[in-house]
Amino acid sequence: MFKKAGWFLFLVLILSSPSLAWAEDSFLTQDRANILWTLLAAILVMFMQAGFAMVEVGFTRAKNAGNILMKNLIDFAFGSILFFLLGFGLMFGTDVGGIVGTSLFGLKGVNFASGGAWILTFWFFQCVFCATASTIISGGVAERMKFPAYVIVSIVVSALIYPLFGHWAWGSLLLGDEGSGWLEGLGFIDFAGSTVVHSIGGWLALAGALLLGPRTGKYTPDGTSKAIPGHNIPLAGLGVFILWFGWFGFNPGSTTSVDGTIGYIAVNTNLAAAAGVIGAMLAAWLRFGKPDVSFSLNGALAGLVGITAGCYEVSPVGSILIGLMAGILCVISVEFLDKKLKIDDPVGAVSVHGVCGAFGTLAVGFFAAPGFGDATGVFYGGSFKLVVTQFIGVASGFLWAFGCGLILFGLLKKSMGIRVSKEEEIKGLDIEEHGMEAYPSFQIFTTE
Amino acid sequence: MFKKAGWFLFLVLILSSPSLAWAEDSFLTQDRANILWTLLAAILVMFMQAGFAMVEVGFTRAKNAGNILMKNLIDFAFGSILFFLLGFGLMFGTDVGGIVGTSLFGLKGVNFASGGAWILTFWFFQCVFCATASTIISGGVAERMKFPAYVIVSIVVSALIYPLFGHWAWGSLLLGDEGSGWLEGLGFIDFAGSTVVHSIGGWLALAGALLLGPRTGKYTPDGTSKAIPGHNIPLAGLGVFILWFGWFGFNPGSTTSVDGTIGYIAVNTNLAAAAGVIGAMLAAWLRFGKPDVSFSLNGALAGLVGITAGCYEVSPVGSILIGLMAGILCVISVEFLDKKLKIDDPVGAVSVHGVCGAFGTLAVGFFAAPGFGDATGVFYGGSFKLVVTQFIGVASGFLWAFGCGLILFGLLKKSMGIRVSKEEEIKGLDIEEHGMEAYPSFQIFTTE
Amino acid sequence: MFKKAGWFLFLVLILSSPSLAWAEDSFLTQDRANILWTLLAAILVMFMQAGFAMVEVGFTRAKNAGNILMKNLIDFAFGSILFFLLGFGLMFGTDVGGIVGTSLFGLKGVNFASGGAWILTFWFFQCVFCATASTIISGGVAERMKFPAYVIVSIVVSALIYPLFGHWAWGSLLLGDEGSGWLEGLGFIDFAGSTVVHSIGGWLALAGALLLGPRTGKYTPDGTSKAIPGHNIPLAGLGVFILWFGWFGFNPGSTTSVDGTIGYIAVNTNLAAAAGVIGAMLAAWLRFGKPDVSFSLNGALAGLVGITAGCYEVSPVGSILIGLMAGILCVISVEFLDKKLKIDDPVGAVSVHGVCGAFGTLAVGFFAAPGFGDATGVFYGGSFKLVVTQFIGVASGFLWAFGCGLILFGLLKKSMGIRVSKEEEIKGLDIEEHGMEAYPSFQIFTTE
Amino acid sequence: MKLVIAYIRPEKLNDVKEKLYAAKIYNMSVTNVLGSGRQKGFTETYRGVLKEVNLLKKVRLEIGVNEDFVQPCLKAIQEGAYTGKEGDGVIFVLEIAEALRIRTEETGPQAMG
Amino acid sequence: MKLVIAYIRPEKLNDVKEKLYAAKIYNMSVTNVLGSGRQKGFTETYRGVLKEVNLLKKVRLEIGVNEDFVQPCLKAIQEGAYTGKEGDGVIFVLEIAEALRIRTEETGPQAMG
Amino acid sequence: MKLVIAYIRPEKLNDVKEKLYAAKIYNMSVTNVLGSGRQKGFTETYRGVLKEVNLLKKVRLEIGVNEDFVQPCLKAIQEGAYTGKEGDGVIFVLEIAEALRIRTEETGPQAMG
Ligand SMILES: Nc1ncnc2c1ncn2[C@@H]1O[C@H](COP(=O)(O)OP(=O)(O)O)[C@@H](O)[C@H]1O
Ligand SMILES: Nc1ncnc2c1ncn2[C@@H]1O[C@H](COP(=O)(O)OP(=O)(O)O)[C@@H](O)[C@H]1O
Ligand SMILES: Nc1ncnc2c1ncn2[C@@H]1O[C@H](COP(=O)(O)OP(=O)(O)O)[C@@H](O)[C@H]1O
Repeated sequence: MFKKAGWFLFLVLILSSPSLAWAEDSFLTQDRANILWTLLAAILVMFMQAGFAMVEVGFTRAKNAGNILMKNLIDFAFGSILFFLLGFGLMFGTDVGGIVGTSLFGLKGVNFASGGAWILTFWFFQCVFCATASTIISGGVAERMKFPAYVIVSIVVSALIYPLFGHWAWGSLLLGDEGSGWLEGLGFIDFAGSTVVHSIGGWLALAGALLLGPRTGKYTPDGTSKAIPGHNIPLAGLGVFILWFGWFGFNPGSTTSVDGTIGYIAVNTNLAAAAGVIGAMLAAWLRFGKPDVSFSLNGALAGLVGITAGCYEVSPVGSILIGLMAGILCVISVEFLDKKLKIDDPVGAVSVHGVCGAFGTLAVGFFAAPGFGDATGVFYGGSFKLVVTQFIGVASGFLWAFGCGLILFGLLKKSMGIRVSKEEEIKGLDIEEHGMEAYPSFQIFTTE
Repeated sequence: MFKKAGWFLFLVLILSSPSLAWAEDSFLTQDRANILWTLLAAILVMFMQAGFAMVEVGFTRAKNAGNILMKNLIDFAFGSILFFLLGFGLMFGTDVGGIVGTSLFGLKGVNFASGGAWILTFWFFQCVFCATASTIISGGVAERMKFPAYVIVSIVVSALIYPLFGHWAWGSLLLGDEGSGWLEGLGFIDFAGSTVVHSIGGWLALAGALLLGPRTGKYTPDGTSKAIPGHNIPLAGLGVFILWFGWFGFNPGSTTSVDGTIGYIAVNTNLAAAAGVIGAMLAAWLRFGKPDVSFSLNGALAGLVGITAGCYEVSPVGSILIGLMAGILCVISVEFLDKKLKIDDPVGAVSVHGVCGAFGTLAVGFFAAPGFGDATGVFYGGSFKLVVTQFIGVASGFLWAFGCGLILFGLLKKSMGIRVSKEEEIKGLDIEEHGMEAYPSFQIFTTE
Repeated sequence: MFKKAGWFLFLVLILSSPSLAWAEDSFLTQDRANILWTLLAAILVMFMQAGFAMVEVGFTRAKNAGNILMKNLIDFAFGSILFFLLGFGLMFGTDVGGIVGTSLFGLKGVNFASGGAWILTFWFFQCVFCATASTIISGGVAERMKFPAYVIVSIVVSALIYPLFGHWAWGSLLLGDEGSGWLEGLGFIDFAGSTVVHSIGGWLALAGALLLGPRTGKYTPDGTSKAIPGHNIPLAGLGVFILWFGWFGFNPGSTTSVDGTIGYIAVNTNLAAAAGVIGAMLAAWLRFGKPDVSFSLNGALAGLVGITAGCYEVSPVGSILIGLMAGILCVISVEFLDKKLKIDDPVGAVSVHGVCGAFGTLAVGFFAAPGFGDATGVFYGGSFKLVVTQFIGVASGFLWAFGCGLILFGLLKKSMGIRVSKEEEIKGLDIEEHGMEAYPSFQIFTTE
Repeated sequence: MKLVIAYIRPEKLNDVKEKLYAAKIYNMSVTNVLGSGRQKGFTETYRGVLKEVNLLKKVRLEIGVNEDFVQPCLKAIQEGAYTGKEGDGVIFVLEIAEALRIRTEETGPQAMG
Repeated sequence: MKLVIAYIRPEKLNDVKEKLYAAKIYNMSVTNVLGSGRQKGFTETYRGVLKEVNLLKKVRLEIGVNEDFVQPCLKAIQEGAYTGKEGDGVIFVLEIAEALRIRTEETGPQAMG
Repeated sequence: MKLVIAYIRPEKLNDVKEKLYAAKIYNMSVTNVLGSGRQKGFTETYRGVLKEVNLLKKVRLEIGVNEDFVQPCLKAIQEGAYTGKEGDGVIFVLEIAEALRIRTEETGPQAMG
């Protein structure tokens, strides 16, 4: 431990005025700084797992709280291992045909002494991104999905579905041109993953929610939607704050290098989240007559998802506008999904991550501002080509994730079954699937 | 995303022994390091929003939990936008008369390419400070204030009240002499904001609590104070730990630069918090016969608020003493406010932030130690002049914030009204103001 | 505050292309970077206090939630002060006989201006480690121990028991050979404290649990173990995520310097935790028929504790194996302790921290991989000598901590008593010890 | 006037409510209870240790009705709560000596409705 | 001996308690219930979806009293719980056949007080 | 048929259950209540302010039994719940006019068991 501590003390004492001759050893190299920053950002993103867990626990019923928690835990556990063994190689390994990476499985061939320090740090950062994508799904399929089936979904998403799309958009990040995927070749911009991470997760959740069908009691026989309120709003609120916090690793961390850009990316991220709250709150207030707490919380996430693609490309004012629109969009989308499409998404995963992710990615084509990042959007006189490219990215993300989702959930439904029995659903998944209760001593009004 | 990742890998591989010729590119510049540190500190401070939310939720009743959460969320959302549009310019823009800043509104004129990287990072750090000040108020006015009125308070505080006082004490931080306010001109020391942030928030809460009057049932007709226990002490405890954690961004981050001082500032911060717990616990134990949990939790915050002004100026031993006194003071102040002044402050915001903030600011005049920071306190042979200056700062903070608070809450009371109806109060603000319940399925004993 | 902010702005504006002549001032020195990283890591570790508090609160009953919280708070408060006054000096001061440090009490003699910046930062990092060790105990003695007695235990552990063993294993970290303890002299490897921190805490908890006896109702008259479920699994889950998050300060931070190793240490830490979840979940699933949530949560901690000693020495694949085994071991150990030894450890502190800590320390002797860290384990052709040394460390840790624990708890039992009355235990420690309830308004089924 | 007390499965409350409404019985009070009866409870494990749960979560209904509503009320509950598996519960009918509606100060059968 | 059961508004519990104390009735047991009655419940929205809440939170009092305390007891509850708006609740009085105080083994009217 | 209602100390529920089982009484329903009685409550402080707690946490048992089980039932509860200190609680016995077991449609004394 602390292997060089004594030595540093020595350094501190001696080097009151370091001469240039010392410079090589006594200054922090930029690459070490990048490792430090990328690691810190990854740690922040890792903590988003806690945020997702709390949001999903809070927005669902007490009788399923243990199950939801377990799904989030398992996501991250299997996700880490699978992304190590398989996913990372598919995503960042040597490219074949712009479609798939083919090396670095289990980080094979990485020599720690030369270059490996960076690769391992980069792996960790990518791993927590992958875990984010797969944890989004658990919200959409909450309160009715069989645990073993969920474990398989989680494994397939971390090992295959996420990394493959990731390769198309971000494949070159580690090996440069050698790893480049087809989508980035077109000039697709998704800085921190509105599409790559959030939409992919959201569309998978959509496929799951669709094939599972709504929770018992969610729709009356004549199709009227009924509210099934979450059981613990303070925990959901905590979860949103944790996610907001972790997002400062997600977006600014996606530079994977320390320079001035990390500051304004954080500013953009924060302004969009704030505007998302306001947009969603006002939209809900106007539409339903009250400043709904759960929509306002979702609004923060909607703003954050919306700015994720463009945080490096847009101006602070642009971020406010994107966040505001994402917040409003989220309210509309939740209502549309619930009342028109009659798809039951207990925590709003499809709207927040899928829809706002797509919106945010498209918005880059319009809002990308000169003086920030590399692109110029339509609103600043840029060409429509970027919008088209962004649309191709969004559409291919939808087709890939929703398609894979239908196949995956469909196969599982045919084989082992994906939905718990009605009796189990009414009693709660905690008792039947895990043999426990989340709050064994509190009196819970079990019929609500 | 990861725009330079491939390139860094290359660097890592090539630069086994960087020659001096590479130094310009391959070492981290101090200004980038400062951006990195300031950003990280800001992220930590941002997370304090979650801490405040949990403390306030936990220390109030279940029927108002959603409302409190919402107030905290809205604080940060409106605070961010308003501080961007207005507050930052008033606080750090070109000074007029030592009273008010007049440029940088909406960060206008900031060119990202030259210098803007720093300004945006600095903005974010200041923004989360501003949000802290305004979120303090929600605790003092909890469980009885109308939500729309609160939104207006929150906006005015972030846009005007906080930034103006901030300008007086910290105006020069960005533009140097060009932005300097009158208070810092006197030599007022408030390193991280015992007065600027905490007292301002606390005194505003005092004005609000005063004009709102106590919660129904808080005082019997003959004036005896009755306890209205918070409904979820574990959440409050979590909130305190989160705040303690975030404070390591608040205090050490206020260097906004990376050097050795950040370490001892953290040490001082931690020792004061620890001593605050002990002080408050022992005070409560002696006075009321039991080691009260809620006072001990408040004690940590009292210690933290107390050391905030002087964390850069005092020694570790001084920090222990300041923390201990702040912890004791907090217990005395809570009792005094509650039983003598009969002001109902549900979470102790006035005592913890107002009173201990004032105490901590004054303490700098006595405890500032040679070898730490720049000043010398009375206890180390310094002149009383500093104490006087500190007192001027404390007093002007009180007059400003309490005065503005009285006017603001007073005007709102006259116009739209600030207090919910008695019926609504008894039923809970969640149902009436937001149409929801925080724990819809738990049986809650609604009469307590 | 922000003392150099204006100056930095200036720097940013001027230094578009820093010339070498500027290098001394304009680049971040490695020692400052180390201070920054060590401070950030310490902050993360500090946050583990919140994690422990939530895990322990969640895994015990509602009627003792305030008491548990209070114990965690007090641990950190007294721990910080005592480690400042006494512990740090015993641990890192000038060595006498390889047994005890004898200087630096109250950081006396540390001159902030020369070298003190590092020492203070290092102190903070060590302080939060010390607090971790002592907070482990509260879980094992939960729900039945007198609060005043616990305060004394907490003080003695932070001031004496932990620092002394710490000196033996890590004494040289600050002063080099001058501070070296006997155990590190043998070549004992415990990079971040599987033994020094976790096992020590775990064995102390074992002694406490043994001398206190099981909770009322834990064993039927014929010795059958009965389940006493924790009251709030979502909080426990949150706690585990917080600990996982904080561990990225614990392990990578133990480098106390910024270089490439921090990245792979984080990777190892994460993979072991993930594998721990999987190991524990599968073990519980096979053995008890259901994927138990509480075991899976413990599994994450088991994996983390297991990798702590070797995170710098083993490969990612080794980490997965260590984590997997630790997860399985934790399930076996919990069952063995509970059903065979009939020792009542409410949160599994002994198994997770004591047993998995010992396992992890021994595992270094086998798994230490060439290309990572300094040692070579038996599996890679290393000598058995290292295994023997590791065993000596583990055994001496057990003898020291368990022995001291028996004496300490024994003396307290004889003198002031350590166990609350049966009536108090049944009513809950919150009411009798602290005069409060954690959830005064929720209906709690008090007989469960 | 009679007080009908019924212990039913929580998941059947909605069905029972619908049947009662159909029978024009709108007034009732509902409580959470833990019950044991012929359905013997179950065992689960928590951290590998057996946990006997012999008090199961049930819902308790209290309905004050006038004489002519007693039979419809029993029928409605019986139909709504029936699953045929152990644990369906039981209904008791008690005599109410007096009744008073607080708002209207009506007493006797008047107060029921 | 009579068992008085009253369903009242939660926010009125304190007033009722005071009135009962004034009438020298100190013994009672209180439960949380959800009730439906003439007050038809309300609807709220959660995430834009209508949520019907037709079981409202009420508080249920049970008071075992001797004959001569029945009327004062009814009066006290009626006065304390009255608001005049729908939802004030109802009081039922049941006959107690037998009573036993556990600590003293007193039975009958003795056991009540 | 009788309905036995008992208010006991929460910590005594297990003892009472054991005694009841020994008396071959397995059916019961249990509720959390807050009660006040001869045991006058207690005061505690919260943040230095007095808090009167005069409603104490109790557990309420409801047991429907046939005539010949009434006395054994009372005895069992009395023995299990007794501590001799104030707050042990009280038992009421009410007449059940009619009973119906939902699953079996048994009525009257049959339905009890
Ligand atoms: N004699 C009784 N006294 C009080 N409550 C009873 C009685 N019998 C049944 N119950 C309540 O009804 C619930 C269901 O009873 P149970 O005997 O399991 O149903 P079934 O007769 O359908 O098997 C029990 O859990 C209990 O709450
Ligand atoms: N017949 C009844 N049986 C059981 N509970 C009743 C009955 N009537 C009223 N209640 C209880 O009293 C509460 C108030 O009744 P409600 O009819 O709304 O009052 P009001 O008569 O003042 O309008 C109900 O929510 C319910 O809990
Ligand atoms: N007359 C009564 N009506 C309703 N509940 C009662 C009555 N008397 C006692 N109780 C219940 O029994 C509990 C214990 O009663 P208490 O008078 O304190 O016991 P003891 O007679 O042993 O002192 C009370 O808290 C209350 O819940």
